[in-house]
Amino acid sequence: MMDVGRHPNIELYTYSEVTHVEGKAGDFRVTVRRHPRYVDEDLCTGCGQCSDACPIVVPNEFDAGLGARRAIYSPFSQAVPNTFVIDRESCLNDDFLVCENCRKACERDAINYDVAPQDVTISVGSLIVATGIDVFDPYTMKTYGYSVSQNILTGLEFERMLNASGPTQGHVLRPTDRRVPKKIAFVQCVGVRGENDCQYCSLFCCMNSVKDALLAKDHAPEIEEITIFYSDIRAFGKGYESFYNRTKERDYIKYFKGKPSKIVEDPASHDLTIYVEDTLTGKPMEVVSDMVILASAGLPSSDTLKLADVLGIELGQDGFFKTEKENAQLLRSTKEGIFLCGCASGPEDIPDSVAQGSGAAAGAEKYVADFRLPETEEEITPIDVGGPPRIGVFLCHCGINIAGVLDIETMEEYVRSLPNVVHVQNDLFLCSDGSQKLLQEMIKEHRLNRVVSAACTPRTHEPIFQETCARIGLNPYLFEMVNVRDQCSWVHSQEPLLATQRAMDQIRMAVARAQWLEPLEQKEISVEGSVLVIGGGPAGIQSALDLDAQGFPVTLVEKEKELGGRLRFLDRLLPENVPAVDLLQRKLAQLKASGVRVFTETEIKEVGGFVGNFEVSTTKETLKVGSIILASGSDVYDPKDEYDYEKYSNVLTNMDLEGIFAQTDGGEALINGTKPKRVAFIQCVGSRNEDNPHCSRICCPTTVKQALRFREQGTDVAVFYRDMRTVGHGAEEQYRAARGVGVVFIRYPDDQKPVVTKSGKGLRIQAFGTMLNDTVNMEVDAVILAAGMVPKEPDTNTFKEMLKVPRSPDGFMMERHPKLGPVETTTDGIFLAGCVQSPKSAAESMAQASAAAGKAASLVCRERIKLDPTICRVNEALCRGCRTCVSICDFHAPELVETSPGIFVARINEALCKGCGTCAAWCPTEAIAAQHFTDQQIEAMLETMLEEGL
Amino acid sequence: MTETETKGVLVIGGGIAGIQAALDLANSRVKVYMVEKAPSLGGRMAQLDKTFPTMDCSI
Amino acid sequence: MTEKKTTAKKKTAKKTEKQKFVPKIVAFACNWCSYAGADNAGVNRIQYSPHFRVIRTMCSGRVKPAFVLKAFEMGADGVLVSGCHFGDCHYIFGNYRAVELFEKTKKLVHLLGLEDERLRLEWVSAAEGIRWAELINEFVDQITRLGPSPLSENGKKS
Amino acid sequence: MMNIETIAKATHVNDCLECGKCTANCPISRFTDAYSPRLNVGRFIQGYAEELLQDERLWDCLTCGMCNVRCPADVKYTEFMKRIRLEAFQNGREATCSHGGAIQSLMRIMTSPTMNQNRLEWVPKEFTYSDKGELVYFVGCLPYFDAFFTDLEVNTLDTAKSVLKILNHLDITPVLLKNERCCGHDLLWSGDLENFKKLAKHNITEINKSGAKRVLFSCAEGYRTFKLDYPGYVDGFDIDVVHISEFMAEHISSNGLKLNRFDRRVTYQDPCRLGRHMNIYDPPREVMNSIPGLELVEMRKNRNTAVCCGTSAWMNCNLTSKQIQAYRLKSAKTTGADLLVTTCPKCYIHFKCAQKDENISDQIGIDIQDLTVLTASVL
Repeated sequence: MMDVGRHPNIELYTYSEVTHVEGKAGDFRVTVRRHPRYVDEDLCTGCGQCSDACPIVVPNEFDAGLGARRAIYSPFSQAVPNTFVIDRESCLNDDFLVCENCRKACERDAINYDVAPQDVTISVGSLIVATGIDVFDPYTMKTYGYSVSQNILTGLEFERMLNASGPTQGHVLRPTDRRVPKKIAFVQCVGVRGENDCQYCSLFCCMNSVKDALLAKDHAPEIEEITIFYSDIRAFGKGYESFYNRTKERDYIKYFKGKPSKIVEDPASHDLTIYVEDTLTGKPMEVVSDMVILASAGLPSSDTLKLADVLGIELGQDGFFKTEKENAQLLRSTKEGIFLCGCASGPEDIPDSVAQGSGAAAGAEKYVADFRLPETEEEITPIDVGGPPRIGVFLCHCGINIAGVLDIETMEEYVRSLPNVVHVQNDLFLCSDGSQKLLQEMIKEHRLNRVVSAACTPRTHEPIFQETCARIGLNPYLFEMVNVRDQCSWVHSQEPLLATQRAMDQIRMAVARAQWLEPLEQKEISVEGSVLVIGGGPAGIQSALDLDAQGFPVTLVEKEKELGGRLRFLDRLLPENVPAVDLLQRKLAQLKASGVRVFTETEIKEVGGFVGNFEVSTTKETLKVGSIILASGSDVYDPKDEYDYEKYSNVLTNMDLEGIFAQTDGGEALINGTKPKRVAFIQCVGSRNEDNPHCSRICCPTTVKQALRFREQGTDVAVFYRDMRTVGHGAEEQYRAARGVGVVFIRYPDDQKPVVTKSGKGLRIQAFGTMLNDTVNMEVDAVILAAGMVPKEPDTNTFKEMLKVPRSPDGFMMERHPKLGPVETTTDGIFLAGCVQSPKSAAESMAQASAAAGKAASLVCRERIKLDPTICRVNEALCRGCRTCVSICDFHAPELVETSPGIFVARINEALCKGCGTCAAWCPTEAIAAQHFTDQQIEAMLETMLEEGL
Repeated sequence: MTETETKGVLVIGGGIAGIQAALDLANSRVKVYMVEKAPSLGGRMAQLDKTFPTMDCSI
Repeated sequence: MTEKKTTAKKKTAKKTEKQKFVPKIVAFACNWCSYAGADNAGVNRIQYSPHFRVIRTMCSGRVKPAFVLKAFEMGADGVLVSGCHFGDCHYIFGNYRAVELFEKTKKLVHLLGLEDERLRLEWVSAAEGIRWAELINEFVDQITRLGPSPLSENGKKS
Repeated sequence: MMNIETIAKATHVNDCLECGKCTANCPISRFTDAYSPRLNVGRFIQGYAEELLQDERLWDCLTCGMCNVRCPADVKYTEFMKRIRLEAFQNGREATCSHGGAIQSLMRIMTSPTMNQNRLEWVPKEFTYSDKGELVYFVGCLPYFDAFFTDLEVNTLDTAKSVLKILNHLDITPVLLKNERCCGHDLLWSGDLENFKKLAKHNITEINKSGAKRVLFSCAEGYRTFKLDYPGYVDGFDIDVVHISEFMAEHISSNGLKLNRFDRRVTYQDPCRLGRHMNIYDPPREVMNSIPGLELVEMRKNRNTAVCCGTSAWMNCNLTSKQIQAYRLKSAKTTGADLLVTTCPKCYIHFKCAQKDENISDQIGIDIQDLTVLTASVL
């Protein structure tokens, strides 16, 4: 978030909206209306004195109304920008009343009440819509009593309650009596999956409740029981099922299948009674709970309709923006040049939203590829920093934020007495432009070769100071920052003397460290401008096409004779039933027309090098590329003798059936030469079991799609399932449609798999059905096994070794971060696309492939990349070649090289090292230095801290 | 290069998806304009306490 | 504030400190989570004990036994190592490495006869300002109750 | 200011013939051309003593004593190094400490008079020991090494357990000191005399409290330090000091201690402190030779020409150290033995560390065991 605020290429218009758009793809003109904040962004330091002075208290939207804020406020503590804003709806100052408390409180005169909205016109090549999601307000739902009882919260409200910086500081408290509840109930699917509600599924609520159940107990161990009332637990994403399983092991969490009919509050005790059917006995029952959390649905963002009008794009039936259907492109709107990502086109979970953001960026980039900003750099003569340390220390008041608590004068006097300190100065706002210039002058005047500032946190301001130093040629790594605000004056304001003492100690430690700081040079490495895509399935093809559209040289390598991957064997694609073969033909045609070099029947032999400079030898030729996208796909689980799959020809998998459907050419599907009268599907074959605990995500939607197809030809269908996880755009609607046309859904318990036996020509299926709470027997002509996806072997392992990318516990390739880095890997420059990372539908694979393409593009669009110099370095004379560093580094940065015969020493690849310093901690002989966090620097702090006492 | 010659991308919405899109574009040396109706970036995700399965903090 | 006032104030502070034991605590905080968590406590103005000093490292995996032992050698009464929660590490498994190093350090500290409570490894995320504050308060209390380290005034390098 | 004359007198450096035999035999000089004992002596006696104090290579010397053995002029180079380092340390110079100085910290921490260690938790229940008695078994650093070198899987406490097993087997209940300190060997050899003396005094007090008249060592360094350096630097130490190899050899020859069969071919590493420093070459060999089936084969360089294990006092460990270790392990392997026995935990640790290099494991891979562990296994 902070990165956006600081990025030189991003212009940020917060508190603003798009009011008009004209033009076409490649040449849009957009009008943005900027609503006034009434607080000058350049002057405001986010100190909050204005807010303290404001007399108005209103509910805080950020805390879902559970907390309060003032009329002048910052929405939350890490807000970007951290400029405050006046909510003029609540503010007292208007034509009649004059309060002006905030204006008087502001030391920097940042507040001005007379600012009018401002229109800005910008010229863009493409647009990305990422308008997110709103939460359904259950206020109108009489049955659930949300409007009556304070002890009923929405999921989002509860989420704020759990947050340490939220309204209750993370304490779980029952709103009516502020006591920790003993029993909590979660009710799923509120406002969705119903005839009167939204028909879609909000996707994220199940896991959100599962997570919150776990968190609630962590926050309040007194909680005795948490019940989750659900219809289907949709733990579909990567790692979700095992997370869900872990919560099932907690004895205080109870999962209860059933949707409450109503929730009633006892007026005296404020306890809540939940009326629900006990589906085991078929009898109505009442569950009493102290608090109820409604997993409230996600709705299209409130401005969707208006924005659709302004942008000229269509909405789907569900009220979200409509995606481009013909090519199953989840990221494209119905108008060229306008892209969709995140929840704009329907509810998504976080990793998919993140991936879609990257994917939409890749698509949008095509229209502006000729307008890339130049990589400029000024030449600055470096200041000579040789000789003994000459340290300058700058103390910031931060208005009264620091100076109001700490005794700056005493500090200044004290700092003067520290060794090698040649200049000390204090300043009202050290970060202001004027003060930064002054700092530069002082560096020159006093020939400072080390600079220490005592101000706010280095996490936000170190880069600013470093840049100020660098601008006049002082190596930025000779700057050191002491956090005397966020970690001192703000948190010890009740004890100013002790706070001052602590500040002085921390400054002394920083000065001691500064003596050992070394100038570090940012190394640059060149970047090959080309990309290799491994795997020619839908994901690989999409990545290649996206990169080609932006003008990057791409090579696509496929092991098989033909391109297309699993797309070749599919019938129709979710969500819009596009024939797979049509899509593949179009994609292949695009590929042919593009500049992508395609090698089929080609395998990767060896991969060497690192980010920007990979050398890949294939069975055809050796390539030098800047980035690699791995899209090698997955396998379908082979049931072997499970359900006698290998024995009987009328036991099929979803994939087998796809093949049959694909060949019917619109006609009737025949199994063993005859049209089946009745078929049964068995879900979760090879998934969600002990051997393979993950959910394969695509099988439920596939089964529903195929069931509908059977119904079209009059075949009866029964589906034996555990939880129907119809995930993806339109899938839930199809599920409802399937029920509507008479598909029978029979839920079987997790631990009682159906049994299939031969019965004449057909098959007999026996299962325990939870609906009737009894054994169900059924004669069918064919059984279709919803076989899940498994990692492709041995390919996945081969690539793991070759690319040095780890595998997740589920066996698929591991992403950089399960939420925030779904397409990146631990190795810079290597990205994942499609099912190699986890099971996905073709459309989802292609969306993720675009994301991978976007990531690769932002790497190879640069000629050179700078390497962070705060990494580890080996002193080879001290290295014993013991391999300790090699074995502990997860980034494979150190490797042993033979410097002379039989002598191996470690060398750290600067492009791979992330600078964590773990290897330096493990090295037995001090051969590795963690630059900028060296042993001397850390020990100097320790010594000075403890030698002089506290 | 003057302003009129540059063409950027407009990102509407400063939640996690929009932020990701904007950063990727900006890192690809593309000019990005980000429009957010609220006073701060962050969207829904900023409101979440932690995210499963890793229980990372959301901000 | 005048020169005289400040000196006077400082003296009173020292006097009160002399009356009771004030522990010397070193807190190593990783840059991405714990240090950020401490910042978060600040942003939310959560008040907590000032009787500790922070050293920032990029990762908790950087904190080697030598740093901790050095601290105790130099007279620290308590040492806190803090990093990201599992799965949350900026460097994927750095905090797992921190645990391995910490286990080693812990055994050594135990052999030396220091109370096990003087050395702690804790996870604090960037959002857990409250947790950071509570942790510091709790640790300061714990060390205050234990009293000065048996090594505090001795064993220093000459 | 250092007293050049006193040092010269005590170490005979003025007698140097500049022949260079020392350098020719020095294991450090063999693997790095930047180090020469002769040159260091030369610098000292020809007016560059101050410069020598500043030299980082000063801390490279293993003080293994190979040069002393070879010197035709009886220059005591090892003693010379020790004294020079005391001076250098006084001047604020220090070695590069391995493991970030963690072990040095442990040693200095142990100078604390108020500490109360938990150092006897390793003792297995079946063994007996006492806090008062005739004989003290000085366990030394073994519990600390055991905790610190977990990744090397050296399990140094096996040595301590073996000693206890041997003693109990001989119906001896030794004294184990609850608050025994580091012997100070490493601090002394890295120049920290003040803390060395503190440790020595603590140990003497603890031993005196136990009423013991004899101290037994399973390590070569503690043995040397107690036998030579305690009397030399600290007053009031008058206790019999014995090494476990001497002790066992004595029991085998005079008390009829019988050991079981052990059918392996072994070779033996003479630790510098036990061999060249203390002239104990035969007792360990006597113990091994008394084990039926055991075939002892000597490395080409053995007894007073044995090559050092490559690192001393946890300082300046580097590529050269590793090369020395690899060299020595190769020698051990070429004897055809499949077990290398030593009588110093540090030799054991250093060799194990060198063996982490997988690239040359075919040349240096050999089992290593402490003599006490071997003996205890055949009781």
